Amino acid sequence: MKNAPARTPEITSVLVRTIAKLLFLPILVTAVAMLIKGYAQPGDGFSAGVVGALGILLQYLAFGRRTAERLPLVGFAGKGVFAGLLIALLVAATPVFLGQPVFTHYPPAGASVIYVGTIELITALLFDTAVFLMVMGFVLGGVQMIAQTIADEDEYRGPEATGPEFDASAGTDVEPSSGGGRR
Amino acid sequence: MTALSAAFSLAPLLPLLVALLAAPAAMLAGTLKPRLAAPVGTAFAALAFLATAFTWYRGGGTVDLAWAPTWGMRFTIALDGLAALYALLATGIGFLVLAYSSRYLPLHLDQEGRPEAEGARFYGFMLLFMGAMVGLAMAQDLVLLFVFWDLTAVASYYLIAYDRHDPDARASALMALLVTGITAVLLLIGALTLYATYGTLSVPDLAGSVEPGVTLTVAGLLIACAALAKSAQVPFHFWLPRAMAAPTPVSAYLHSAAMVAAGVLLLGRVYPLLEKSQFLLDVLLVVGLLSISVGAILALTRDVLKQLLAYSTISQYGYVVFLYGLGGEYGAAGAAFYVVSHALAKCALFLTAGAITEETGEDRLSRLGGLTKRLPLLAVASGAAAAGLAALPFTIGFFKDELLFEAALERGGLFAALSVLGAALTIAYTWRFWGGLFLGEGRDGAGSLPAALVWPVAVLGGLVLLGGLFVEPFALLAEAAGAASYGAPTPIEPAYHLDLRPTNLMAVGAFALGIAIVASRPLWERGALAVSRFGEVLGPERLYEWGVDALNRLSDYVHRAEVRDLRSRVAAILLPAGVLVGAGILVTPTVGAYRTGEVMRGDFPLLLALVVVAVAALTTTFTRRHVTLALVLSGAGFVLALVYAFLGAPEVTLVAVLVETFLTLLFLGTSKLIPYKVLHDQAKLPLGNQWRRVFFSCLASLFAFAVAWSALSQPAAENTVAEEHVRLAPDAHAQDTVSAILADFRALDTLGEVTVVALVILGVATLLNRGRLP
Amino acid sequence: MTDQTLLVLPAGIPWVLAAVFALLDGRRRWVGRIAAVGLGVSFVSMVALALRVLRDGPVEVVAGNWPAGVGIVLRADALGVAFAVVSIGVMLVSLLYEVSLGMRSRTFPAVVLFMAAGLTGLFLTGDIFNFYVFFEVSVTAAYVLTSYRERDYQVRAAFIFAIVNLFGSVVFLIAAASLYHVTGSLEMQTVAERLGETSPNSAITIAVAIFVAFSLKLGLFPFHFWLPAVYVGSHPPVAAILSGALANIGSYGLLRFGGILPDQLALGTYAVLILGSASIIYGALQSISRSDVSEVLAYSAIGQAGYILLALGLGGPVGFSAAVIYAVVNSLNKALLFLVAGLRGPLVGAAFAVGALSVAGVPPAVGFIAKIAVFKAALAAGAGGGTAGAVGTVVFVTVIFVGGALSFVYMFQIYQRVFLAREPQGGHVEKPSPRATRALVGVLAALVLVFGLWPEPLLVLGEEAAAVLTGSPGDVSGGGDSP
Amino acid sequence: MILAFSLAVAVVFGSGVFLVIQRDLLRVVVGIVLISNSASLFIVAAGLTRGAVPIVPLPGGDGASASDPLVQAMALTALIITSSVTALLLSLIYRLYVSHDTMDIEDISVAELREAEALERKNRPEIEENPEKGPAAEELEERSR
Repeated sequence: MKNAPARTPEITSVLVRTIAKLLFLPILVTAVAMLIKGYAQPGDGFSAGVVGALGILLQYLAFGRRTAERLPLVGFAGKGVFAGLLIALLVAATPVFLGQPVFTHYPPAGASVIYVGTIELITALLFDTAVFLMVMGFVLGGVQMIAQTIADEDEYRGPEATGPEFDASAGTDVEPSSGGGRR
Repeated sequence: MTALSAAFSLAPLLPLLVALLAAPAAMLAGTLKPRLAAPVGTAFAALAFLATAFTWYRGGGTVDLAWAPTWGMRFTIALDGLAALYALLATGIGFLVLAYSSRYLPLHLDQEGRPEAEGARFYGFMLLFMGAMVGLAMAQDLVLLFVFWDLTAVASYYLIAYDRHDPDARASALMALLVTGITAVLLLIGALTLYATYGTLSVPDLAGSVEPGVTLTVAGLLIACAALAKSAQVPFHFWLPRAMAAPTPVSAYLHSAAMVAAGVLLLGRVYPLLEKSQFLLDVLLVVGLLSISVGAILALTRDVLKQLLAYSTISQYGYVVFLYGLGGEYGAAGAAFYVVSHALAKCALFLTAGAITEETGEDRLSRLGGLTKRLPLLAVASGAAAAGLAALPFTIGFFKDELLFEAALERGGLFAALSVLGAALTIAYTWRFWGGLFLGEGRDGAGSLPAALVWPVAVLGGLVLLGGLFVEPFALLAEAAGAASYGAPTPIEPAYHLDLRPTNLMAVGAFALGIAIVASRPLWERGALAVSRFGEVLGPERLYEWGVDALNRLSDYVHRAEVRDLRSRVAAILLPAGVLVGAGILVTPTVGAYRTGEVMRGDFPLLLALVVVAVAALTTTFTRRHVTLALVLSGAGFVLALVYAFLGAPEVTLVAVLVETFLTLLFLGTSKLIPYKVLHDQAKLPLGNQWRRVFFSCLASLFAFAVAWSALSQPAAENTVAEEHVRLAPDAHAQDTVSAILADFRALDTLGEVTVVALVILGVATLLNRGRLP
Repeated sequence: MTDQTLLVLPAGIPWVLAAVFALLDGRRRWVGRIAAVGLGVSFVSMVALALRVLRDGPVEVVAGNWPAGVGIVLRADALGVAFAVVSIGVMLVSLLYEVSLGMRSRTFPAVVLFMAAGLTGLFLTGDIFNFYVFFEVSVTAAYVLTSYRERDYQVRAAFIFAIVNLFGSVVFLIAAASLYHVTGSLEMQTVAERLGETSPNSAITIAVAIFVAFSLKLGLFPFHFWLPAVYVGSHPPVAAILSGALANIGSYGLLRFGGILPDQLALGTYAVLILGSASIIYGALQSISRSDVSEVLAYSAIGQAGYILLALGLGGPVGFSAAVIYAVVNSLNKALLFLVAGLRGPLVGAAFAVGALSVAGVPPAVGFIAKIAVFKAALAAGAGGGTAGAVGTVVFVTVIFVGGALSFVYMFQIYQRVFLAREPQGGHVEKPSPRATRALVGVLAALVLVFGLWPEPLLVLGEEAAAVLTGSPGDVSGGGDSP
Repeated sequence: MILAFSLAVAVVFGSGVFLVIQRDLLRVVVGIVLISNSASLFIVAAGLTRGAVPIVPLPGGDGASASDPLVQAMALTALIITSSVTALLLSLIYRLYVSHDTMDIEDISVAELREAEALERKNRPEIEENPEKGPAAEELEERSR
């Protein structure tokens, strides 16, 4: 892949851009559908997250990093992971404060569920949404960091990148009071 | 009223409390003001002595508290005769030694160029030593005894290594710690063996219940081993002369009232157990005799003052062990009496040696002599002590030999003869020490020793003489101690008898023989030196050094054999894993345990997919280019997804496809990070010896195959919880059971899983982005 | 406070805090401090839970309010809380240590908190697959921690650590799936009950797989090859966490799954005993001539793990309680020693000496209690066993004795070389470490002494934990399945 | 089919191990991925019921006719965990590359041994008097050439 130079960059990019633009919304819709219909059909927060992330990745490929990261919330992907985790933990922990075991979902078994269209409003869905957020954030964040690192590498390849070298004979630590490990 | 009586019942704790508080008090005082450590420490030692004497005067007593009831360990301490004797020695001599140190230590520190503040450390450990000795003396529970036992070892370690900048001091301290510390574990094993059989750790209880037999012999032997090592008896004696690297007051204390005394204290404590086995008593006899002779002969050859005294100690404690080995009431009480009289004399002689070295700067007999005129008081005081050691009449020492002779006579003529010979040797080396220091040609002029270096010697010398005139109090104490060991009253009645009873004849014989030995020095000197050289070449000290060195070399050797490169680290783990599985399969019946399972018509696509997976996996092993490798890998992954689909697992299929896509992207992205040239060179590298790798991976395959096949061959369980899941899915408001499991039944797993995901992004951010999240 | 709240708090607090702290810069002093406070609260709640368990027996909750087995069973019994308390304690001290030294990474507090959550969950879960998940949470955090400070050797250590442990967790995963296949359940007690009815063939391979997985984790000979590189390379508090907290997974797993697979373990007793003895001797031998403190400690860890395995193999109430006591004491020792290894200044040598005494089994340091425990196990194994039992007792007592003797040699050789000779003599004085850090280590050393002088809590914990394994668990109380 | 699955698991596992003990860092990671794949395959195979997709209402009406949903959930969890950890491994090898400027484990091992020996020489000067013990790093370097 990496050795295959795009022979006709203009045409490729125009084609890709068009397709990417066309596919963007449908992909996101698919992802959301996978998420909320997960209780009836295969698919859950994880799959939805990856699909959603792949949709956005396509924008990366087509429009480049700068443009893609301007999409709403994409710039906060890494932080989204932890926002998702907090929501998930909230779902897990709330019942404890209500005197129930962890992860008791509401409404409980047998109780009727409020529907919004065909979507069931249950706390398990909230949990799945959290997972969705996290996975999407993870994929996007990971890719962003790799892209960032590649960019940095291209910009500057030098000794700084290797960090402080180990020097056993001198025994002087660059970092003060790190002391431990090998001296 | 009840509170008061409760307080009274705890009264026997008093000596121990005071003794244990001494060390922290002195340390604290020393930290606040270095000058304060000595007076505070000395005062506490005096206080501990008074507390012990007072409590003993009040009748002693026992305190028995729960310590670790789960294991039947009790905090039982008692101030019986034996405890009182040793506690009084430890605190009394401790007081004198500390008083001596208050002057000696500043001189010593000054010589070594160390700050005065280091003194606190000295007093701290000396008093810890004292506290541990008091505890050891009073402890009745074997584990509690072990605690104090090791505490003395720790204290002595730091005291011997007090001059820690000196490699010799460090090596000596290590030797003392290793010899006494490792043998101490034997005491523990012995105690636990007894506990396993008799269900108690209390010495009095054990004394009542043990029966002669293998258990007792083994346990007794282990305990005796620990005791003999601590008392520096042959063949563990070598650490004691080396321990002379410590400052002189430490040596004085170590030899007279603490460390070495602890060994015979233990013998006295467990004597009720030991005496039930004649074999154990015989062991003590032999070891005692050996130590008497080896110690005495080597003492006759040493030139360094403290070395001479150290070997003399080995020999003297040999007597004590010998006395215990002789058995009977004279043995038990005589041993106790012997310890007291030896302690007073030996401490005085050590302090003399220290004072003289301070005064003259010399520590060798050959360079000293004729000091009587310069240090008349010291000469007289140490003369009294030396006379005591040599068992001359009108000293307390006379009675110690009287008791020895009496006990030996009870046992038979041979032992009597041996004890006379031993006494004569003692006279010879004591004469050598004192005569060598104070007689002969010497420089004139008044000495300039500070009083604090002399008066403790004078007090001790005075006590030795006093004991020769009024032996009653010492005898009473020894009788009480003997009674505690022997389990019955042990009247010893030492007194001067002006008649021709055998003991008197033996004493006269010993004096005569002693004078003969001194006079005939040229005759035997060569022989004694030869013995000493033989010991240096082939003795246990050499064995110890050889052992430590061999261990280090063996360790180096093993370390070089250790797998230390990255790749082999992984491979090396596979080998034992494979061997273990193989062993596991070998020990279980195999007939009928492994099934091939039937292949149905509908299974062919699945089978085909499995074959493709296997082929793709194998292909990865010889793909050279990285990009191709990533593609083959993802190919394998996609076919696996197909397998999942055939198995009726669409969710897994979906996720597997997505995960493979993601992984492929990752691999390609990573290979973008690394310059093409590096990767290319890497791909071109010669593969090296692949057969080893093939072997290891085949082994791993077999491991996986065995585990997988043996598990899959088992019929799947009935009533799986999964059926419950399917049944309960509607209750979770779900139709897709897998989703219900992930988000509801086992949501905790999913939470954990996404936590891993979160951790990974955190880790990647740490590694690539200095911890900043995108 | 209800039992289920108490059961959830120790893992929940660090988990939530970790998610929050991941977004903050851990290098800021207040972040580290609050993280430490949070972990401290978690520790306190863990201690409260432990007291509760010791007083009234196990506490059980089923997540999601489902029947046990359908939902994940969380169960705090004496065995779990013993390990959880000591692991969280060690992590707390290590975190405080790093806070007082000054954090060098944004992510350090968050990762430590995640690991605390993972470890606590692992010790408190009663479900095999959930165990695997928490296992992964803890080790993933450990991979990140190992590379902390990102020196060459630390990155290298992290890589070795990750590769070997991934291998181990895959092996465990396979074992877990096999257990499910043959028993149809993932709930530990149900699995244990049903496993007795299945054929020994798969059970023995499962047992081997589990043994391999946890031996890898614990670093037993001959699965230890990764261990020296990792422990030597890591920053002191990280090494303390790895050896004092994370390695507990190994001992805990062996004990817990040893309890699930008792019949199979009986077959492999000889293997366990031999490997345990080999570890003791091998680790000790390797340590003797090592010249670096952390290297000595690393190899010593192999030997110390051997004692735990030996006690486990000796089995019975005495053996199991010895294994638990040894594991707990070993965690304390290793945490203390690794932390001290990175410090300079007054009292540091004394703290190391306390740890050295403890490893060598010298009272009043707590190590002698652990030594007594294994000696008792060895002696008990021979009781009533006739000649074979007596021979076994002699052999194992000898092994323990020799191992102990060697530990004397290596601990004090290195102590003399590094600490005793180097303490300030006037003249050249090294810059001492911060006072707070040294005080922290001092507290740990004091703890080692206190438990040596008053071992009763430790003994009760060991006794109760062994009771869990020998199949006389107390009544399950509390619990969520009774709404 | 039991044998077929077992063989497939074994082959994938073995290939993974083969790659893990290669010299190339990237291959090591590929090996780890394969090893984890074999575990997922095994998990799914362990629920070898091949029933209907476990979505209610089931055609057979009860849980026994569905393919085991629990193993699927387990496989999913395991898949996700191992694949995300792979991402961590990849960034680790990138860091290894940055600090050692190589993708070859042998080079890294040599560097490691050199450091160990330098440390040893520093701590124990007496070793240098003992020339028969040549540095192990040299040996390894020779071997890897």
